[in-house]
Amino acid sequence: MFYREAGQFKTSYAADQALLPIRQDRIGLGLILLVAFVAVPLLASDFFIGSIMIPFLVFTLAAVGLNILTGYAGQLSLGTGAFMGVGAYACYKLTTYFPDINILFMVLLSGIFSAAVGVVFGLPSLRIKGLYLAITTLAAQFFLEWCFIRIGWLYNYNDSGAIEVPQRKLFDIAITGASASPTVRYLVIVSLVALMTLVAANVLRGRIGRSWMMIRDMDIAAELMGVRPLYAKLSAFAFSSYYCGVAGALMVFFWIGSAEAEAFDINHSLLVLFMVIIGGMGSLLGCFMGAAFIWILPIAIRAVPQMLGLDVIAATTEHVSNIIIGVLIIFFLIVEPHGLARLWQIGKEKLRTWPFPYSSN
Amino acid sequence: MQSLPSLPHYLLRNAEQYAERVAMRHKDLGIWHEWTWDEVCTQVQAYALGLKELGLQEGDKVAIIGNNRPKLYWSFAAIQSIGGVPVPMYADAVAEEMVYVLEHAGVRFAVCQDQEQVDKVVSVQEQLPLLTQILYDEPRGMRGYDESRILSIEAVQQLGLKLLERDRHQAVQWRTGIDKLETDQLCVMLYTSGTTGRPKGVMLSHRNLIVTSINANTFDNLGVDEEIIAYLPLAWVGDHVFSYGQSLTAGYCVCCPESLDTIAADRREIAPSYFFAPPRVFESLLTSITVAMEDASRLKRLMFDHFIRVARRYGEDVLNGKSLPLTARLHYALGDFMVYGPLKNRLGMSKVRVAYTAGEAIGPDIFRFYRSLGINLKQLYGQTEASVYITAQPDGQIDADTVGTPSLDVEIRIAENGEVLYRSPGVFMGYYQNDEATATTKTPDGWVLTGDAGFIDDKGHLRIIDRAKDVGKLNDGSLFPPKYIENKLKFFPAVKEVVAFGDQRDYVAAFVNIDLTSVANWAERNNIVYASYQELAGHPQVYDMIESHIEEVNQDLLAEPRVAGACIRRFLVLHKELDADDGELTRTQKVRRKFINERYQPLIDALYSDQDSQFVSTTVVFEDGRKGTIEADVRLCTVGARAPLAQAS
Amino acid sequence: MEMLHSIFVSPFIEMGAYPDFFLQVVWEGFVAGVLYSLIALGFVLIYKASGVFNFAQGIMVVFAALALVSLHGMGVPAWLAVILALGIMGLLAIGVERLVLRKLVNQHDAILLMATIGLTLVLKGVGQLLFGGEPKPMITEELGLPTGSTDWEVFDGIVIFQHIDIAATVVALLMVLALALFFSKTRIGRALRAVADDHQAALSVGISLHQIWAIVWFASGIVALVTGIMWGARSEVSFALEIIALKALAVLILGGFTSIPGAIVGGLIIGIGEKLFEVYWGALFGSGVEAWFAYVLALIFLLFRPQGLFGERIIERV
Amino acid sequence: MPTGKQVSVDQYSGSTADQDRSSMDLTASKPVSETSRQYTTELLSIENVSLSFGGVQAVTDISFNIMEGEVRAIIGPNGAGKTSLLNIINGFYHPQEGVINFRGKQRRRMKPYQAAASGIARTFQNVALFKGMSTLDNIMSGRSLKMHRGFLWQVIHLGPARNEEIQHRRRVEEIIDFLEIAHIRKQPVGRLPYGLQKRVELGRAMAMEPELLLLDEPMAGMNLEEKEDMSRFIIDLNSEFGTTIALIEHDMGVVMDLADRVVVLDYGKKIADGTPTEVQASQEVIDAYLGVAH
Repeated sequence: MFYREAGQFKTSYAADQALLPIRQDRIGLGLILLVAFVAVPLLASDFFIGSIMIPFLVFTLAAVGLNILTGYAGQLSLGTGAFMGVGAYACYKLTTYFPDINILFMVLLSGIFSAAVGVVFGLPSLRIKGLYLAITTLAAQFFLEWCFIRIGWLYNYNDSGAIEVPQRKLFDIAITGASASPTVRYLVIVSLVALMTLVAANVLRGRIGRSWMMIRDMDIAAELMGVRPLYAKLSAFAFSSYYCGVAGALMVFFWIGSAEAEAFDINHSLLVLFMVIIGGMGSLLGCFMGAAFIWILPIAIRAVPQMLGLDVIAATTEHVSNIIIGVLIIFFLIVEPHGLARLWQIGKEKLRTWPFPYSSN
Repeated sequence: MQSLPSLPHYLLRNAEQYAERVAMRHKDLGIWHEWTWDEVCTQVQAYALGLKELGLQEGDKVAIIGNNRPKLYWSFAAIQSIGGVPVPMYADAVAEEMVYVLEHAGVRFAVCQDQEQVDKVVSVQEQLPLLTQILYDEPRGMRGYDESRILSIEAVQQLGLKLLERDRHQAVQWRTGIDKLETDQLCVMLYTSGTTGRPKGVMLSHRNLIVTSINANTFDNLGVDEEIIAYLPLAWVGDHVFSYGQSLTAGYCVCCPESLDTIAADRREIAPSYFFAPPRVFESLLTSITVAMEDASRLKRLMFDHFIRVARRYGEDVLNGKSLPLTARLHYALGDFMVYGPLKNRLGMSKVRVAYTAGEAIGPDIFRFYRSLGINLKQLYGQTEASVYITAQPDGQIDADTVGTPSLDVEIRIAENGEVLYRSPGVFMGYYQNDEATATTKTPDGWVLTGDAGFIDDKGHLRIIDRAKDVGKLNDGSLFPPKYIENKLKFFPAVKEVVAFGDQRDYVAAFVNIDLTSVANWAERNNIVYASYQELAGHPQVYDMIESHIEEVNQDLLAEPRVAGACIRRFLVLHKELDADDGELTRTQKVRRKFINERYQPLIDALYSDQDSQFVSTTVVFEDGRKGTIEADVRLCTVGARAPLAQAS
Repeated sequence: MEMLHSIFVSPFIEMGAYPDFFLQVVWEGFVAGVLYSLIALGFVLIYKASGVFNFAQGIMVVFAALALVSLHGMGVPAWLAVILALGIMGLLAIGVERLVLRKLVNQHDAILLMATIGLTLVLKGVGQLLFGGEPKPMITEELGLPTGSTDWEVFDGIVIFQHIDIAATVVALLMVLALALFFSKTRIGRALRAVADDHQAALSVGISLHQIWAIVWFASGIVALVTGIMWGARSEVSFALEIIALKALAVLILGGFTSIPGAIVGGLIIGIGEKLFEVYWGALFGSGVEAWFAYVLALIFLLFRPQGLFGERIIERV
Repeated sequence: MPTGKQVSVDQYSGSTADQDRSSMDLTASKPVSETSRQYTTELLSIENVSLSFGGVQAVTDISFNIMEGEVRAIIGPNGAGKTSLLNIINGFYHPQEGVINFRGKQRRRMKPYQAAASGIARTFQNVALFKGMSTLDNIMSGRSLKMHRGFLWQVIHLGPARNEEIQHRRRVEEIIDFLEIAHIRKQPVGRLPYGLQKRVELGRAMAMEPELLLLDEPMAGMNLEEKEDMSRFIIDLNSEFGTTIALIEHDMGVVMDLADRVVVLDYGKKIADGTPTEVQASQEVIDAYLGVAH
């Protein structure tokens, strides 16, 4: 209906292979970016930015990381939280050693440590598949979590056992630490997330991304087409873990401010997995949808009784949202394993073929 | 505006005036390749020089065989620019059919689209001593052919470029050559298939094409911004004028689809602004819309049907710019947002400013459907001999039954026997090497006999009623146009086929064949039980329905004084479907009148008596080839003689 | 050098020096291993019959135990509470089969795994909502389970055996025996075995796949309840158990996904191994290594014998 | 007129898989002499190869060769070891005994991706397409080996990485054109009818521009019209691009039409080898087909 595509034609492969070949999509994205970069910073409250937008974006980035590994390369991982932790601790140590180097650079650098750890735990994927692999990622999860607790060096032997974020500035504006305003932190995160999503989209549509999907869809055929499983799988682990690592660093430095090992526990890993499942495996858009859904749902559930003037214990809302998310996961797996993103896709297809029920050619 | 002498002149003009504008697009290997007028001109120049190198002389005929491809269109220009004469041919013709035209035209070169066409030409080349050179566009499968006689167009262009390299002066010479072209010189030869006899080569001059093209552009205000999609056969005059003549004179862009399978998708991508399609295309599009909507959810279907009803009510008026109440306008606007806009988008007709249909009668319902959506679909009447345009409907004066007013510079006359004659600058030079046919078609003072019977209605619009030779006379001397009557009746969905009688009779009578799918549907809705086709056909309620349709047609006929005498007085519904297997129809589903006259003589006789029924026995061939007989008492019915009670039901 | 010494020499010297302590550690590990085995048993039952990798097995243990304790807390007698808890597990089995498994037939195993993760979330939410999130003591005495301990004097020292641990071992043993009998002697049991090999064969016995799934889920529900009681009696009933239960996954890697003996042996290896590792080598790494020992062991194991101890070698066809 | 199948032996000698050969360049019009079909260069030879799984003997002491430019058929009753043989050739199975020479060099134990890199492509008996991708992406995936741009270029997807992608897209489009599947270019392959899926799979293998193309029952499950199309593509592929083809096929008519030489297997052993006519006349072949299977 809104997709009136008649008259949109491509005269080059570059245009045909563009990320958003449909003009209406480009306009839509433009509007979203406008809202994200202009409307939200100008209009939204600190609560909305600090408690909704920032966590949502951090989780989105982590979900992108996990989705690359699970949704695109077909390697199930239950260790996302730990990989995020590696990023966070690496960033913490880096800022300790090199306090003068720009924090943004450190955040991006810390992902590399996470990527390296990801590759190590990805090694078994060369011999084992599917469920077995999920267990090796569990090994990563518990081993790394233990490291965060037991290796005092990682948190500079703080008495609290937590890593705490120092104040850092960019162009003389505080962007981390207690005095940094939510809006500033938000702008940093939203820029990074936008940039890294673009990078992910580029990689996914190129040779490397294709090799991941080949391995996912039919690994034997992929190998016979010349894809080396070693490179394909390890690069997926590295790339995915990089994203998780950066997300972890962002989480501590730009969102919660300080963190202990529990912040990166198995529940955290599962939370990101839920975002990917509900958002849609194999879809970048799904990462945004899933993260938004899972993060905002409990907040919404909490808000509803308040609005109705009921007094409900905080724990109860958490339990209720657990149940709802669990039911939704099962529901999506049964009805639409490709999640919200596919629902959107279907809806979009409906709008494109409107008034017809399907595309006739 | 002063017109230029020849079509190649227009190419040169466009290369100068519209140098950077896109002249042509072709979807190939997944994307649309574009050529500006400047580039087209360069391509054509190299091509023309290459042809010259190969020895193509002024006046030589060159066959062009294939689907719509840029290089084939450039072939026209390249050949014409050095005084040659292109002879486009139907790509789907088999080799044996091609021989006649190739031989008759004395073709020296043949330009083929691909290996398939090359193979056809090669297979008959022994019968064509004049044919010395074959060119092809698509190189696939072309390894291992005799390269001294078979070359790719690209290779020919390379030849031209080499010639140019050796001798810079050639470019100037080429232009001088174009300047020497005479406006009344033979420009193109189009063979018309003709219903009977051998194809005839219609010779059109540059003037013919240029004047009609410019007039057509002026008539519909077509300019350099139009985009069209070229998908109709090159050999058909329509394509030659729409995609070549009008494009050159107006400077607009022609787009060639990727393949026959992708036309719909390609049309959607391009969204043409000027569009032509024969009625059957519009018909099948509507069918596919209906079929697709049947699969839609109930709610959506209800919404769709609702807005289509709204469109049928107000759409025509909106299109014609009439004043409507605000609520109606809003209602239509909502429909446009919900249905018409998206629908046009899916059909690739969002940007259509002018659409034409011609060639045969289009069902008024179909015609109005497209117009009600806001697509400016119009009818025109044309012939190869006229360089297409004889009449066309001006904007805002649209009627499903007419073909419009005479086009610019066209004069029209109706002969004594009802035949339509015209005279215009587009009138052809003559049939190639067929003076006899030329003499019978074209009078010495330039009038051309169309072979169609028609009349001009009170608004000055031409109505075509039938082939002139088929139009008969009733005993009282009034006109009897059988096809005109039959077509009117056939536009009712319940009616599949009609055979009308009346020539040298007292009144008009008709056989009616019901459309089984449509009538069976109707029967189900009305709780009519039947066991066989025969029983359904003979059902009184079916007769009532057909009778009411005939009455409607009679009303129409009465409104036109020239055919008022041809109202149907008696009819019967045939007990069996007319079938090509039984020889009643041709393989192209046309009625074989003569055969039916003989076979059903008793029924015809009964129609011209006062009998209420007539027994008939017919031999039929079943699908498995067995023969059998069908016997029936066929009921005969006099129109308007129903009991009042039956009328009320 | 010192490092190597502390890895390869001193732990063994220590073991030899205090054999009673060593035995005590082995026993502790053994009991923990029995419980791992029980959880793994629940996994294997379901995996064998339906190919579902049941991530929710851990939460089922917690859920069953909590249901039992809470029912008793509401004044239901212990024996009735056990029966009611079994009833709840039965309903759960039917519900899971109807609402989840039946709709996910022929899906990729990763999808099934994720569905059970969703199930975990639901059970956790429902459990917390109904029974509260705080840890609860197990109703050990009311169930007639022994408490107290026996000292065994050996090697100039003592090894302490908690009676509940002995009871747990015995119960586990009985459980395994019962299951073995069930599989070999009953019609349904044989059908269950058949279904693991060939779905068609099972159908020819006259039992629908749907029934079989419900039955195995119920069976592993029973196993879960027993596990929950034993575990609860040793410490307490809390949601923390859910995380510990994940170790059963490592057990499965060692034992193979479809082998009941494998589950038992694997459980014992991990139970004893992690205790020994914690006690003798843990200090080296800063203690707490129990958290990951099982997984890392499994990981190393995977690299060398991906099919597990008792699993069959997988040959891939093109 | 096309003079049957044309083979230019000299065209490929000395070329390596990594070079972008001009064979795909459809516009190259190179004079082709009207030679009769003579194959002078051996592309692949298998000598005394045996393969067993556990105690099951899949292939026993088989020797045969494939000449450059020919169409070689491998036929035999079900379970004769035909697919195992293909699996050996493209490195999926490693024979316990025997020697494989490819392009004159003895091949050492080779992984499938190495076989792919050395110029061996393959289609599967049961279509093994990447279900989550479109026709276009599936065929693009065949270009994996030919794409080299590094990770960092991919990240920005500008400059060399994009140019590379576009250059390969063009090649892929030529294949789409060749196989006449333009209308399904952007459809996910999972939803395509079986016959078209087989065609896409052939396209994917073609995209690798292989020296040797192994086709495992390319016409299985197709109707007559689809079989005719597929045969035409195989013939064109062989004659236009000179690709050497080894195919397994059950339809004897197809084999007789397409193949230059046929090797017949039964119970893992070679029972005949020669031109289609020779093979058809062999008593052993007749026995195997009439007496044992079917």
